[in-house]
Amino acid sequence: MRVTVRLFARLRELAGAAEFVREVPPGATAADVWKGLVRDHPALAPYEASLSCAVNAEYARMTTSVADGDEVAFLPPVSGG
Amino acid sequence: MRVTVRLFARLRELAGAAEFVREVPPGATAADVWKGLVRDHPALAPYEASLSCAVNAEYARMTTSVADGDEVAFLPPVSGG
Amino acid sequence: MGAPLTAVTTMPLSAEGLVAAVSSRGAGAVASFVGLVRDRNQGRQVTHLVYEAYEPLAEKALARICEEAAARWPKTVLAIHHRVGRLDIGEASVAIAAASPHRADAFAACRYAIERVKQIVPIWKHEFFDGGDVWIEGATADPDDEAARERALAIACA
Amino acid sequence: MGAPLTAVTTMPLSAEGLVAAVSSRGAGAVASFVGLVRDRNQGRQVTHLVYEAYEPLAEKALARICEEAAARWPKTVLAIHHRVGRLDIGEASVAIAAASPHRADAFAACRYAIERVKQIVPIWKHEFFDGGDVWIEGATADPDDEAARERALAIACA
Repeated sequence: MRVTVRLFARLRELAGAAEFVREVPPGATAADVWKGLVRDHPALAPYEASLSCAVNAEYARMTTSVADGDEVAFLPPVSGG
Repeated sequence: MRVTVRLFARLRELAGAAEFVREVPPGATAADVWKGLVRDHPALAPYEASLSCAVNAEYARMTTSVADGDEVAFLPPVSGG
Repeated sequence: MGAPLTAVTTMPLSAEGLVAAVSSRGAGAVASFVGLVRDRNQGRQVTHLVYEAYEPLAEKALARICEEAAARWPKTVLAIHHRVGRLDIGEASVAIAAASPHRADAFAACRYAIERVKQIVPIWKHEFFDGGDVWIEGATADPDDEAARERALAIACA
Repeated sequence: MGAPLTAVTTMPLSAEGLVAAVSSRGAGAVASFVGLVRDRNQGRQVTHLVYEAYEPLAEKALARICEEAAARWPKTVLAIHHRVGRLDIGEASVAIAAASPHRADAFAACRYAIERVKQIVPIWKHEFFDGGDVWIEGATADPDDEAARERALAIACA
Protein backbone atom coordinates (compact mmCIF):
# COMPACT_ATOMS: atom_id res chain seq x y z
CA MET A 1 0.00 0.00 0.00
CA ARG A 2 1.02 3.62 -0.40
CA VAL A 3 1.23 6.47 2.08
CA THR A 4 2.15 10.10 1.61
CA VAL A 5 4.92 11.19 3.96
CA ARG A 6 5.14 14.85 4.92
CA LEU A 7 8.23 16.39 6.46
CA PHE A 8 8.70 19.84 8.01
CA ALA A 9 11.41 22.30 8.92
CA ARG A 10 14.85 20.70 9.40
CA LEU A 11 13.53 17.23 8.53
CA ARG A 12 12.30 18.56 5.21
CA GLU A 13 15.70 20.09 4.51
CA LEU A 14 17.65 16.97 5.49
CA ALA A 15 15.50 14.73 3.30
CA GLY A 16 15.47 17.21 0.43
CA ALA A 17 11.68 17.20 -0.05
CA ALA A 18 8.50 18.13 1.79
CA GLU A 19 6.53 15.17 0.50
CA PHE A 20 7.24 11.58 -0.49
CA VAL A 21 4.95 8.83 -1.69
CA ARG A 22 6.18 5.58 -0.17
CA GLU A 23 5.26 1.95 -0.54
CA VAL A 24 4.79 0.13 2.80
CA PRO A 25 3.61 -3.40 3.65
CA PRO A 26 0.06 -3.96 4.92
CA GLY A 27 -0.12 -3.56 8.72
CA ALA A 28 2.78 -1.08 8.78
CA THR A 29 2.93 1.41 11.65
CA ALA A 30 4.12 5.01 11.59
CA ALA A 31 7.39 3.70 13.05
CA ASP A 32 7.78 1.36 10.06
CA VAL A 33 7.24 4.27 7.68
CA TRP A 34 9.89 6.25 9.56
CA LYS A 35 12.40 3.36 9.49
CA GLY A 36 12.00 3.04 5.74
CA LEU A 37 12.53 6.74 5.34
CA VAL A 38 15.69 6.70 7.49
CA ARG A 39 17.12 3.87 5.37
CA ASP A 40 16.93 6.15 2.33
CA HIS A 41 17.84 9.36 4.25
CA PRO A 42 20.23 8.40 7.08
CA ALA A 43 20.67 12.06 8.05
CA LEU A 44 17.18 11.89 9.60
CA ALA A 45 18.21 9.24 12.13
CA PRO A 46 19.20 11.59 15.00
CA TYR A 47 15.61 12.88 15.13
CA GLU A 48 14.14 9.56 16.17
CA ALA A 49 14.34 10.41 19.88
CA SER A 50 12.64 13.81 19.61
CA LEU A 51 10.10 13.11 16.88
CA SER A 52 6.32 13.53 16.87
CA CYS A 53 4.07 12.04 14.24
CA ALA A 54 0.61 12.68 12.86
CA VAL A 55 -1.65 10.54 10.69
CA ASN A 56 -4.14 12.39 8.47
CA ALA A 57 -3.43 15.63 10.32
CA GLU A 58 -4.14 14.21 13.78
CA TYR A 59 -1.42 13.58 16.33
CA ALA A 60 -0.66 9.87 16.51
CA ARG A 61 1.73 7.43 18.21
CA MET A 62 4.60 5.79 16.34
CA THR A 63 2.77 2.53 17.07
CA THR A 64 -0.32 3.68 15.15
CA SER A 65 -1.10 1.53 12.11
CA VAL A 66 -1.36 3.29 8.79
CA ALA A 67 -3.69 2.55 5.91
CA ASP A 68 -3.47 2.89 2.17
CA GLY A 69 -3.71 6.55 1.16
CA ASP A 70 -2.90 7.91 4.63
CA GLU A 71 -0.89 11.09 5.10
CA VAL A 72 1.86 10.43 7.63
CA ALA A 73 3.68 13.50 8.95
CA PHE A 74 6.91 13.51 10.95
CA LEU A 75 7.50 16.57 13.09
CA PRO A 76 10.76 17.76 14.62
CA PRO A 77 10.46 19.58 18.00
CA VAL A 78 8.19 22.57 17.57
CA SER A 79 9.16 26.20 18.10
CA GLY A 80 6.08 28.34 17.61
CA GLY A 81 5.25 31.36 19.74
CA MET B 1 -3.81 81.01 57.39
CA ARG B 2 -5.90 79.59 54.57
CA VAL B 3 -5.86 76.25 52.81
CA THR B 4 -7.90 74.93 49.93
CA VAL B 5 -9.57 71.64 50.76
CA ARG B 6 -10.43 69.28 47.91
CA LEU B 7 -12.84 66.40 48.26
CA PHE B 8 -13.60 63.56 45.87
CA ALA B 9 -16.25 60.98 45.11
CA ARG B 10 -18.51 60.18 48.08
CA LEU B 11 -16.73 62.71 50.34
CA ARG B 12 -17.50 65.42 47.82
CA GLU B 13 -21.16 64.41 47.76
CA LEU B 14 -21.47 64.19 51.55
CA ALA B 15 -19.92 67.64 52.03
CA GLY B 16 -21.86 69.13 49.14
CA ALA B 17 -18.85 70.69 47.41
CA ALA B 18 -15.61 69.69 45.70
CA GLU B 19 -13.60 72.55 47.11
CA PHE B 20 -13.60 74.64 50.30
CA VAL B 21 -11.34 77.45 51.40
CA ARG B 22 -10.80 77.08 55.13
CA GLU B 23 -9.09 79.13 57.80
CA VAL B 24 -6.73 77.07 60.01
CA PRO B 25 -4.31 78.11 62.80
CA PRO B 26 -0.56 78.27 62.10
CA GLY B 27 1.08 74.88 62.63
CA ALA B 28 -2.08 73.00 61.71
CA THR B 29 -1.72 69.48 60.36
CA ALA B 30 -3.79 67.75 57.71
CA ALA B 31 -5.57 66.02 60.61
CA ASP B 32 -6.51 69.41 62.05
CA VAL B 33 -7.92 70.47 58.70
CA TRP B 34 -9.95 67.27 58.58
CA LYS B 35 -11.28 67.73 62.13
CA GLY B 36 -12.46 71.23 61.31
CA LEU B 37 -14.16 69.93 58.23
CA VAL B 38 -15.93 67.15 60.13
CA ARG B 39 -17.23 69.68 62.67
CA ASP B 40 -19.03 71.46 59.84
CA HIS B 41 -19.92 68.25 57.95
CA PRO B 42 -20.46 65.46 60.50
CA ALA B 43 -21.50 63.03 57.74
CA LEU B 44 -17.81 62.81 56.80
CA ALA B 45 -16.82 61.34 60.19
CA PRO B 46 -17.12 57.62 59.27
CA TYR B 47 -14.39 58.08 56.64
CA GLU B 48 -11.69 58.94 59.17
CA ALA B 49 -10.54 55.32 59.47
CA SER B 50 -10.19 54.72 55.72
CA LEU B 51 -8.99 58.13 54.55
CA SER B 52 -5.90 59.10 52.58
CA CYS B 53 -4.67 62.65 52.24
CA ALA B 54 -2.49 64.62 49.86
CA VAL B 55 -0.89 68.04 50.23
CA ASN B 56 -0.27 69.96 47.01
CA ALA B 57 -1.02 66.86 44.95
CA GLU B 58 1.51 64.63 46.75
CA TYR B 59 0.48 61.87 49.11
CA ALA B 60 0.99 62.98 52.72
CA ARG B 61 0.38 61.76 56.27
CA MET B 62 -2.40 63.15 58.42
CA THR B 63 0.43 64.38 60.69
CA THR B 64 1.91 66.51 57.86
CA SER B 65 1.89 70.24 58.64
CA VAL B 66 0.18 72.48 56.15
CA ALA B 67 1.15 75.98 55.08
CA ASP B 68 -0.77 79.03 53.95
CA GLY B 69 -2.05 78.51 50.40
CA ASP B 70 -1.65 74.72 50.43
CA GLU B 71 -4.10 72.44 48.65
CA VAL B 72 -5.16 69.67 51.02
CA ALA B 73 -7.03 66.77 49.46
CA PHE B 74 -8.94 64.07 51.34
CA LEU B 75 -9.42 60.81 49.48
CA PRO B 76 -11.89 58.04 50.22
CA PRO B 77 -10.74 54.48 49.39
CA VAL B 78 -9.84 54.33 45.70
CA SER B 79 -11.52 52.14 43.08
CA GLY B 80 -9.70 52.64 39.80
CA GLY B 81 -8.98 49.83 37.37
CA MET C 1 5.58 55.30 19.64
CA GLY C 2 3.30 58.31 19.84
CA ALA C 3 1.22 57.49 22.93
CA PRO C 4 2.66 58.67 26.28
CA LEU C 5 3.48 55.88 28.76
CA THR C 6 1.02 57.16 31.34
CA ALA C 7 -2.22 59.06 30.93
CA VAL C 8 -5.49 59.92 32.65
CA THR C 9 -7.84 60.75 29.85
CA THR C 10 -11.47 61.18 28.83
CA MET C 11 -10.68 59.66 25.41
CA PRO C 12 -11.36 56.01 24.50
CA LEU C 13 -8.40 53.76 25.26
CA SER C 14 -6.53 51.66 22.70
CA ALA C 15 -4.63 48.50 23.62
CA GLU C 16 -2.96 48.60 20.21
CA GLY C 17 -1.59 52.10 20.84
CA LEU C 18 -0.10 51.05 24.16
CA VAL C 19 1.45 47.92 22.67
CA ALA C 20 3.12 50.10 20.03
CA ALA C 21 4.26 52.59 22.68
CA VAL C 22 6.16 49.99 24.71
CA SER C 23 7.51 47.85 21.87
CA SER C 24 11.13 48.03 20.75
CA ARG C 25 13.54 45.96 18.67
CA GLY C 26 14.73 44.12 21.76
CA ALA C 27 11.25 43.32 23.06
CA GLY C 28 10.20 39.75 22.41
CA ALA C 29 7.04 39.80 24.50
CA VAL C 30 4.28 42.28 25.19
CA ALA C 31 1.66 41.44 27.80
CA SER C 32 -1.32 43.72 28.03
CA PHE C 33 -4.44 44.13 30.06
CA VAL C 34 -7.70 45.94 29.42
CA GLY C 35 -10.36 46.45 32.08
CA LEU C 36 -13.88 46.65 30.61
CA VAL C 37 -17.14 47.93 32.10
CA ARG C 38 -19.29 44.88 32.90
CA ASP C 39 -23.06 44.82 32.66
CA ARG C 40 -23.42 43.19 36.08
CA ASN C 41 -21.72 43.79 39.42
CA GLN C 42 -22.64 42.05 42.68
CA GLY C 43 -26.09 41.21 41.35
CA ARG C 44 -26.80 44.74 40.12
CA GLN C 45 -27.68 45.47 36.49
CA VAL C 46 -25.17 48.18 35.65
CA THR C 47 -26.17 50.87 33.14
CA HIS C 48 -22.92 52.86 33.07
CA LEU C 49 -20.02 54.08 35.20
CA VAL C 50 -18.55 57.50 35.85
CA TYR C 51 -14.89 57.59 36.86
CA GLU C 52 -13.59 60.57 38.81
CA ALA C 53 -9.89 61.28 39.38
CA TYR C 54 -7.68 63.61 41.35
CA GLU C 55 -5.85 64.09 38.09
CA PRO C 56 -2.46 65.58 39.02
CA LEU C 57 -1.97 63.00 41.77
CA ALA C 58 -3.32 60.18 39.59
CA GLU C 59 -0.75 61.02 36.91
CA LYS C 60 2.02 60.93 39.51
CA ALA C 61 0.75 57.64 40.92
CA LEU C 62 0.79 56.05 37.45
CA ALA C 63 4.35 57.32 36.92
CA ARG C 64 5.30 55.90 40.31
CA ILE C 65 3.97 52.47 39.37
CA CYS C 66 6.07 52.59 36.18
CA GLU C 67 9.15 53.48 38.27
CA GLU C 68 8.46 50.65 40.70
CA ALA C 69 8.16 48.23 37.78
CA ALA C 70 11.35 49.55 36.14
CA ALA C 71 13.23 48.97 39.41
CA ARG C 72 11.91 45.41 39.72
CA TRP C 73 12.09 44.45 36.00
CA PRO C 74 14.84 46.68 34.55
CA LYS C 75 14.45 45.61 30.91
CA THR C 76 10.67 45.97 30.92
CA VAL C 77 8.82 49.01 29.59
CA LEU C 78 5.39 49.66 31.08
CA ALA C 79 2.54 51.92 29.97
CA ILE C 80 -0.72 52.59 31.82
CA HIS C 81 -3.68 54.66 30.62
CA HIS C 82 -6.78 55.21 32.74
CA ARG C 83 -9.98 56.67 31.43
CA VAL C 84 -12.22 59.08 33.36
CA GLY C 85 -15.73 60.44 32.81
CA ARG C 86 -18.73 58.43 31.66
CA LEU C 87 -18.17 54.89 30.40
CA ASP C 88 -20.79 52.63 28.89
CA ILE C 89 -20.90 48.83 29.12
CA GLY C 90 -18.04 47.22 27.24
CA GLU C 91 -15.84 50.31 27.20
CA ALA C 92 -12.27 50.13 28.50
CA SER C 93 -11.57 51.85 31.82
CA VAL C 94 -7.89 50.97 32.01
CA ALA C 95 -5.30 49.73 29.51
CA ILE C 96 -1.84 48.47 30.43
CA ALA C 97 1.01 47.12 28.29
CA ALA C 98 4.39 45.74 29.35
CA ALA C 99 7.16 44.88 26.89
CA SER C 100 10.17 42.81 27.82
CA PRO C 101 12.79 40.61 26.21
CA HIS C 102 11.07 37.64 27.93
CA ARG C 103 7.44 36.82 28.52
CA ALA C 104 7.62 36.01 32.23
CA ASP C 105 8.70 39.58 33.02
CA ALA C 106 6.14 41.09 30.65
CA PHE C 107 3.29 39.17 32.31
CA ALA C 108 4.58 39.95 35.81
CA ALA C 109 4.97 43.69 35.20
CA CYS C 110 1.53 43.92 33.58
CA ARG C 111 -0.15 42.08 36.45
CA TYR C 112 1.77 44.11 39.02
CA ALA C 113 0.61 47.32 37.37
CA ILE C 114 -3.11 46.54 37.54
CA GLU C 115 -2.83 45.45 41.17
CA ARG C 116 -1.01 48.69 42.03
CA VAL C 117 -3.51 50.82 40.07
CA LYS C 118 -6.23 49.42 42.30
CA GLN C 119 -4.16 50.13 45.41
CA ILE C 120 -2.74 53.62 44.99
CA VAL C 121 -4.18 55.61 42.08
CA PRO C 122 -6.70 58.27 43.23
CA ILE C 123 -9.53 57.33 40.90
CA TRP C 124 -13.09 56.48 41.96
CA LYS C 125 -15.79 54.46 40.26
CA HIS C 126 -19.37 55.72 40.49
CA GLU C 127 -21.63 52.86 39.47
CA PHE C 128 -25.11 53.56 38.05
CA PHE C 129 -27.44 50.57 38.04
CA ASP C 130 -31.12 49.82 37.59
CA GLY C 131 -32.63 51.43 40.68
CA GLY C 132 -29.79 53.56 42.00
CA ASP C 133 -26.13 54.39 42.14
CA VAL C 134 -23.20 53.63 44.43
CA TRP C 135 -19.63 54.80 44.87
CA ILE C 136 -17.30 51.82 44.82
CA GLU C 137 -14.67 52.05 47.55
CA GLY C 138 -11.70 49.70 47.45
CA ALA C 139 -8.32 50.30 49.02
CA THR C 140 -7.14 53.09 51.31
CA ALA C 141 -4.46 54.59 49.08
CA ASP C 142 -1.00 54.57 50.66
CA PRO C 143 1.96 54.24 48.30
CA ASP C 144 4.29 53.72 51.27
CA ASP C 145 2.34 50.71 52.53
CA GLU C 146 4.98 48.04 51.92
CA ALA C 147 2.64 45.20 52.83
CA ALA C 148 0.29 46.23 50.01
CA ARG C 149 3.21 46.46 47.58
CA GLU C 150 4.39 43.01 48.63
CA ARG C 151 0.91 41.63 47.98
CA ALA C 152 0.95 43.10 44.47
CA LEU C 153 4.42 41.64 43.86
CA ALA C 154 3.35 38.26 45.20
CA ILE C 155 0.38 38.15 42.83
CA ALA C 156 2.54 39.29 39.89
CA CYS C 157 5.49 36.98 40.46
CA ALA C 158 3.68 33.90 41.66
CA MET D 1 -16.39 40.22 16.68
CA GLY D 2 -15.24 39.55 13.17
CA ALA D 3 -11.90 37.81 13.80
CA PRO D 4 -12.04 34.01 14.24
CA LEU D 5 -10.87 32.74 17.64
CA THR D 6 -8.03 30.73 16.13
CA ALA D 7 -6.00 31.28 12.98
CA VAL D 8 -2.75 30.39 11.28
CA THR D 9 -2.18 33.19 8.83
CA THR D 10 0.35 34.97 6.66
CA MET D 11 -1.33 38.31 7.45
CA PRO D 12 -0.04 40.76 10.10
CA LEU D 13 -1.58 40.13 13.52
CA SER D 14 -3.66 42.63 15.47
CA ALA D 15 -3.95 42.55 19.26
CA GLU D 16 -6.88 44.96 19.04
CA GLY D 17 -8.80 42.64 16.74
CA LEU D 18 -8.34 39.72 19.13
CA VAL D 19 -9.37 41.81 22.13
CA ALA D 20 -12.56 42.74 20.29
CA ALA D 21 -13.14 39.10 19.27
CA VAL D 22 -13.11 37.82 22.87
CA SER D 23 -14.85 40.74 24.58
CA SER D 24 -18.49 40.56 25.67
CA ARG D 25 -20.83 42.48 27.95
CA GLY D 26 -19.97 40.19 30.86
CA ALA D 27 -16.21 40.41 30.40
CA GLY D 28 -14.52 42.71 32.88
CA ALA D 29 -10.95 41.82 32.02
CA VAL D 30 -9.03 41.04 28.86
CA ALA D 31 -5.43 39.88 29.13
CA SER D 32 -3.46 39.66 25.95
CA PHE D 33 -0.04 38.64 24.76
CA VAL D 34 1.94 39.43 21.64
CA GLY D 35 5.19 37.71 20.74
CA LEU D 36 7.49 39.93 18.69
CA VAL D 37 10.53 39.09 16.57
CA ARG D 38 13.61 40.25 18.51
CA ASP D 39 16.75 41.60 16.89
CA ARG D 40 19.00 39.36 18.99
CA ASN D 41 18.79 35.72 20.03
CA GLN D 42 21.48 33.86 21.97
CA GLY D 43 24.13 36.37 20.89
CA ARG D 44 23.14 36.25 17.21
CA GLN D 45 22.14 39.36 15.28
CA VAL D 46 18.83 38.27 13.80
CA THR D 47 17.82 39.66 10.39
CA HIS D 48 14.42 37.97 10.05
CA LEU D 49 12.48 34.78 10.77
CA VAL D 50 10.48 32.42 8.60
CA TYR D 51 7.76 30.43 10.37
CA GLU D 52 6.58 27.16 8.82
CA ALA D 53 3.47 25.31 9.94
CA TYR D 54 1.73 22.01 9.36
CA GLU D 55 -1.38 24.11 8.91
CA PRO D 56 -4.33 21.72 9.31
CA LEU D 57 -2.80 20.22 12.44
CA ALA D 58 -1.72 23.63 13.76
CA GLU D 59 -5.31 24.88 13.45
CA LYS D 60 -6.53 21.83 15.36
CA ALA D 61 -3.86 22.29 18.03
CA LEU D 62 -4.91 25.93 18.56
CA ALA D 63 -8.55 24.85 18.85
CA ARG D 64 -7.50 22.17 21.34
CA ILE D 65 -5.75 24.76 23.51
CA CYS D 66 -8.93 26.86 23.50
CA GLU D 67 -10.93 23.79 24.57
CA GLU D 68 -8.46 23.02 27.34
CA ALA D 69 -8.74 26.59 28.58
CA ALA D 70 -12.54 26.55 28.38
CA ALA D 71 -12.59 23.39 30.51
CA ARG D 72 -10.29 24.93 33.12
CA TRP D 73 -11.74 28.50 33.07
CA PRO D 74 -15.36 28.04 31.93
CA LYS D 75 -16.27 31.74 31.77
CA THR D 76 -13.14 32.70 29.86
CA VAL D 77 -13.03 33.19 26.08
CA LEU D 78 -9.66 32.65 24.44
CA ALA D 79 -8.36 33.56 20.99
CA ILE D 80 -4.99 32.63 19.46
CA HIS D 81 -3.58 33.72 16.11
CA HIS D 82 -0.19 32.58 14.84
CA ARG D 83 1.55 34.07 11.88
CA VAL D 84 3.56 32.10 9.31
CA GLY D 85 5.90 33.09 6.51
CA ARG D 86 8.59 35.75 6.66
CA LEU D 87 8.61 38.09 9.66
CA ASP D 88 10.90 41.07 10.11
CA ILE D 89 12.21 42.43 13.41
CA GLY D 90 9.43 43.87 15.57
CA GLU D 91 6.63 42.00 13.81
CA ALA D 92 4.19 39.91 15.82
CA SER D 93 4.50 36.14 15.48
CA VAL D 94 1.70 35.24 17.87
CA ALA D 95 -1.21 37.14 19.42
CA ILE D 96 -3.41 35.82 22.22
CA ALA D 97 -6.34 37.38 24.07
CA ALA D 98 -8.38 36.01 26.98
CA ALA D 99 -11.53 37.68 28.27
CA SER D 100 -13.09 36.81 31.59
CA PRO D 101 -15.38 38.31 34.22
CA HIS D 102 -12.29 38.52 36.48
CA ARG D 103 -8.70 39.41 35.80
CA ALA D 104 -7.03 36.46 37.53
CA ASP D 105 -8.66 34.03 35.09
CA ALA D 106 -7.93 36.24 32.09
CA PHE D 107 -4.22 36.40 32.95
CA ALA D 108 -4.07 32.68 33.72
CA ALA D 109 -5.76 31.59 30.49
CA CYS D 110 -3.58 33.92 28.41
CA ARG D 111 -0.38 32.66 30.02
CA TYR D 112 -1.52 29.05 29.72
CA ALA D 113 -2.19 29.56 26.02
CA ILE D 114 1.29 30.82 25.15
CA GLU D 115 2.92 28.00 27.13
CA ARG D 116 0.77 25.43 25.33
CA VAL D 117 1.44 27.01 21.92
CA LYS D 118 5.13 26.43 22.54
CA GLN D 119 4.47 22.83 23.59
CA ILE D 120 2.04 21.39 21.07
CA VAL D 121 1.45 23.55 17.99
CA PRO D 122 3.28 22.22 14.89
CA ILE D 123 4.99 25.45 13.88
CA TRP D 124 8.72 25.91 13.38
CA LYS D 125 10.90 28.99 13.53
CA HIS D 126 13.69 29.34 10.97
CA GLU D 127 16.04 32.02 12.22
CA PHE D 128 18.19 34.00 9.78
CA PHE D 129 21.06 35.89 11.37
CA ASP D 130 24.24 37.67 10.32
CA GLY D 131 26.36 34.78 9.05
CA GLY D 132 23.87 31.97 8.74
CA ASP D 133 20.56 30.43 9.65
CA VAL D 134 19.27 27.88 12.12
CA TRP D 135 16.06 25.97 12.76
CA ILE D 136 14.92 26.52 16.34
CA GLU D 137 13.78 23.28 17.96
CA GLY D 138 11.89 23.46 21.24
CA ALA D 139 9.50 20.85 22.56
CA THR D 140 8.63 17.41 21.24
CA ALA D 141 4.95 17.96 20.51
CA ASP D 142 2.68 15.58 22.41
CA PRO D 143 -0.75 16.89 23.38
CA ASP D 144 -1.32 13.82 25.57
CA ASP D 145 1.78 14.50 27.67
CA GLU D 146 0.05 15.33 30.95
CA ALA D 147 3.29 16.37 32.64
CA ALA D 148 3.79 19.10 30.03
CA ARG D 149 0.20 20.24 30.46
CA GLU D 150 0.65 20.36 34.23
CA ARG D 151 3.76 22.51 33.78
CA ALA D 152 1.80 24.98 31.63
CA LEU D 153 -0.99 25.06 34.22
CA ALA D 154 1.48 25.57 37.05
CA ILE D 155 3.05 28.54 35.27
CA ALA D 156 -0.38 29.99 34.47
CA CYS D 157 -1.96 29.56 37.88
CA ALA D 158 1.02 30.30 40.09
